[in-house]
Amino acid sequence: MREGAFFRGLARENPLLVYLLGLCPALAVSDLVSKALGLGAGVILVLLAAVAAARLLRPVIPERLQPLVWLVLVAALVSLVDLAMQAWLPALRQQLGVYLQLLAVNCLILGLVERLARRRSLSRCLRLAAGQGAGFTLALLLIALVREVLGSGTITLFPFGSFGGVIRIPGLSLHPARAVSLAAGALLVLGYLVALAGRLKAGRRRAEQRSAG
Amino acid sequence: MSFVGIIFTAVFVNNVVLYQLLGLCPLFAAAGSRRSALGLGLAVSLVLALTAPAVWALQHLVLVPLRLAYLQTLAFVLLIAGIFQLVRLAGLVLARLAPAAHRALGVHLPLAAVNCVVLGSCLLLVPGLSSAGRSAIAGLSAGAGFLIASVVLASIQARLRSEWVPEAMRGLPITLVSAALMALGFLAFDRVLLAKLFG
Amino acid sequence: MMGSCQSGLEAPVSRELAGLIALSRSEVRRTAETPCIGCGRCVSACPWSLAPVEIYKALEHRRFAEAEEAGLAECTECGCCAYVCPARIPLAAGMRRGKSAAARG
Amino acid sequence: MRSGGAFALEQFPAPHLHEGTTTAGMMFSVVLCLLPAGLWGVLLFGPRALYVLAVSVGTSLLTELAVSGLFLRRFTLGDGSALLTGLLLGYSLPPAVPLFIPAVASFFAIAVIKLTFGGLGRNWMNPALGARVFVMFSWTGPMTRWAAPLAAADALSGATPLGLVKEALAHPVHGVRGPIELLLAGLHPAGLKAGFFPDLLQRLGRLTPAGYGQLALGTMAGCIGEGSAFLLALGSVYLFVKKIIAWEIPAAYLGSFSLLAWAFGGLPFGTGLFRGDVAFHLLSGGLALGALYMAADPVTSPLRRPGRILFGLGCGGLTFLLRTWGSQPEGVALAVILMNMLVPLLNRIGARPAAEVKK
Repeated sequence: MREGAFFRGLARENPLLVYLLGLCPALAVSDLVSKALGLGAGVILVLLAAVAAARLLRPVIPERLQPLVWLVLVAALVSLVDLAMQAWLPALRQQLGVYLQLLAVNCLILGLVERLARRRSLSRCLRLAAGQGAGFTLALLLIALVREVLGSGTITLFPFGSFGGVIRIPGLSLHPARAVSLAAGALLVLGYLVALAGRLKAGRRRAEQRSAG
Repeated sequence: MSFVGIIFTAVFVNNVVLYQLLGLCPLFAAAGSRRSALGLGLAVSLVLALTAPAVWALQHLVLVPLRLAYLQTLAFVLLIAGIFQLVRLAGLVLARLAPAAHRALGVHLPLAAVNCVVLGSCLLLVPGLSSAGRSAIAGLSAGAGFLIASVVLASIQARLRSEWVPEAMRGLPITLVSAALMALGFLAFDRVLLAKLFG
Repeated sequence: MMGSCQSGLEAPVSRELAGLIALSRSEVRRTAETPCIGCGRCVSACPWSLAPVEIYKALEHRRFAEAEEAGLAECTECGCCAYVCPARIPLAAGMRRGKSAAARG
Repeated sequence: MRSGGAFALEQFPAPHLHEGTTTAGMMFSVVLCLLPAGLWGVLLFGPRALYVLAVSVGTSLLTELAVSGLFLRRFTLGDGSALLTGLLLGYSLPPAVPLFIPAVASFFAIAVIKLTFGGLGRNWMNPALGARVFVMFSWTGPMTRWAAPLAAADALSGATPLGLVKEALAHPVHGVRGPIELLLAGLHPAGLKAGFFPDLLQRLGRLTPAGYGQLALGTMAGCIGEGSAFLLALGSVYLFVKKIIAWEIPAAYLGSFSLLAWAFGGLPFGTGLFRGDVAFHLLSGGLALGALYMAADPVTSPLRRPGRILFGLGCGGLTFLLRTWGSQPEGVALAVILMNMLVPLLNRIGARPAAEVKK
């Protein structure tokens, strides 16, 4: 049963936990849920645009030059997203800071653009890319939720009409475990999530072997 | 800020790995052995020492005067890619001249994943510095900080390989937890300590 | 300290047998083996200044290169380390098993 | 085991005798040596301190039981290490701390720092110290509110001796020649409760030179078990005699720290080089508990003598650095966990030279 390309990106081949790609910006940005969502959206946007452009440009560009061209392509797209965010969401852009620009060298995006550019059907590429992007955002959201709830006792989203944007958790927000929202907490949370993902994957593989065997 | 202040900040207070959380992909890839961790650390320090002043010059002499600051990301990426090629060529030359040095250093030069820490450090360091010389020192110190974290983590990883670590934690998870505990220790180096020590 | 233990009374007695020791149950009271806490007593007890704990741990995880490097070849299985080890780890026996396992590779 | 004739002999590998020590025995004797300092702390700070200790020890035993049982499927309460970690952690907490802090700290110490690595002997960081740093950075406010010992009312005294020194370093008070004068000036006038025990302390205090008596007996604001350096030192003598703690680490640690405190301690007070008040620094804060019991923890310290001496020197230097210029008055916990990271490297120093036979 071949899961749809989109869903494969979400769980089974969840980029962040299983392949640990694009780990660099994820951790530093995962102390607030709004920042995680912002970066996740950025990754999905850049990924879709880059894969589409690469898929179309591929026949035109000589083989040897392709890595360099993809690098420039992704960097240009990241700058575009950066400018757009500075225009419409300045507060979020300010919070993300350098880590949004770092998407230009993100292993996940560059790796995917390289891999997907060779695929034949454009729509399948886009669905795979969207799946991987959504998987990345989901995993990042998971880390951000754990870190922000424990580390600052709140869930910051985007202000919308009367809703101020910050959900305060009654008990925890008075005495949150601030260390969890520091760098140490990020590495710890990711460590346990990777262990969990590894155990789930091993469990699923054992289940498949048993059913296949 | 004095030179020593810059060095102390870049190595301990704003440690590239344990404070900025940059360069985690190459770090965990090289945590396998102390030798590869040392090689990676030296390679990153060398590359950073070269790119930081170049990036500073590009920023302050080209982008800002011509009001092209919005091209910063693109410009930096291209510059770093260029320097990368230079360093790789130097690596090939080094291979012929001093194979031993190359083996310790060279194996990591083409590592594309390194540019996370290179671009990240440049973007974080450059705005705060006032001269190309200071950027070179800051770049080198950021690389040294990476080297320290990388070698210490690799030595811990080497010890854990001979211990009965629980099944689910073996490999990357236990390295991540160890890095987390190291980051906890590095909290000792904070802004107050920096201010009191170096003014 | 270094004598090998016999499983029954029919073991033949040969000319170069140096001595026969019969220990009472209380003298040989075995306590359960607990994890090593790195106290370093075995390191100071070893007459060849080896680090029995490092060799044993390397052997336990089948890291024969590290065990060799830590000095497996020089260990004469004198048992001083196992005698002082508070965690009651059978270090000397581990070395013996390790040497044959290392030989087999 | 083949059945061998009239009666089968069980076969065991050589050597067949043993010195008789066990890890559990060592752990429980350390706990025993720690008890006097703990009792003293409870006497000084009242039942509040007892609750903190109870929660700290209780949670660590519970966590060890649960996590070790569920995830590692082993019963490991018997080795006494969870009890020791809980006790050490309780000693390093202020008496007026809200009770959820020792609970979270103990859980973090046992579940994250120790059992995630596989249990006793496999963690590379001292669980009690790592948890204390985690808790200090998470709840800095409650962790730096100090209760005055035996205070008439439940008054919160200003600061610990080290806190007073840190205050003095920030904005120097002219005319103060050393930390002890600061201490006497800063000593809270609230006075002690009436009763036999406080009067005894008064008389004991007067026997020793001004101020040092209070410091050695720990009748100052501070953490539960760290107060009386005298009782901690007394307890540790037994451990050195029985070789449960290696003497190299405390010797190098306290030695290097005293040297630095003596050499550079006087500078902030303007009394020039080599005027530092060593006794004050040695007797105050967590140095006694940290150097004798925490740094010397065999699991997280080097195997060989050269490694241990370097470990102690490192701890001494870092403690002095953090106490003088750090953001918090106490630097022992951070200093030791920073050195814990280097233990695998330190273990490579003094590794076996080729077949050198011990004389």
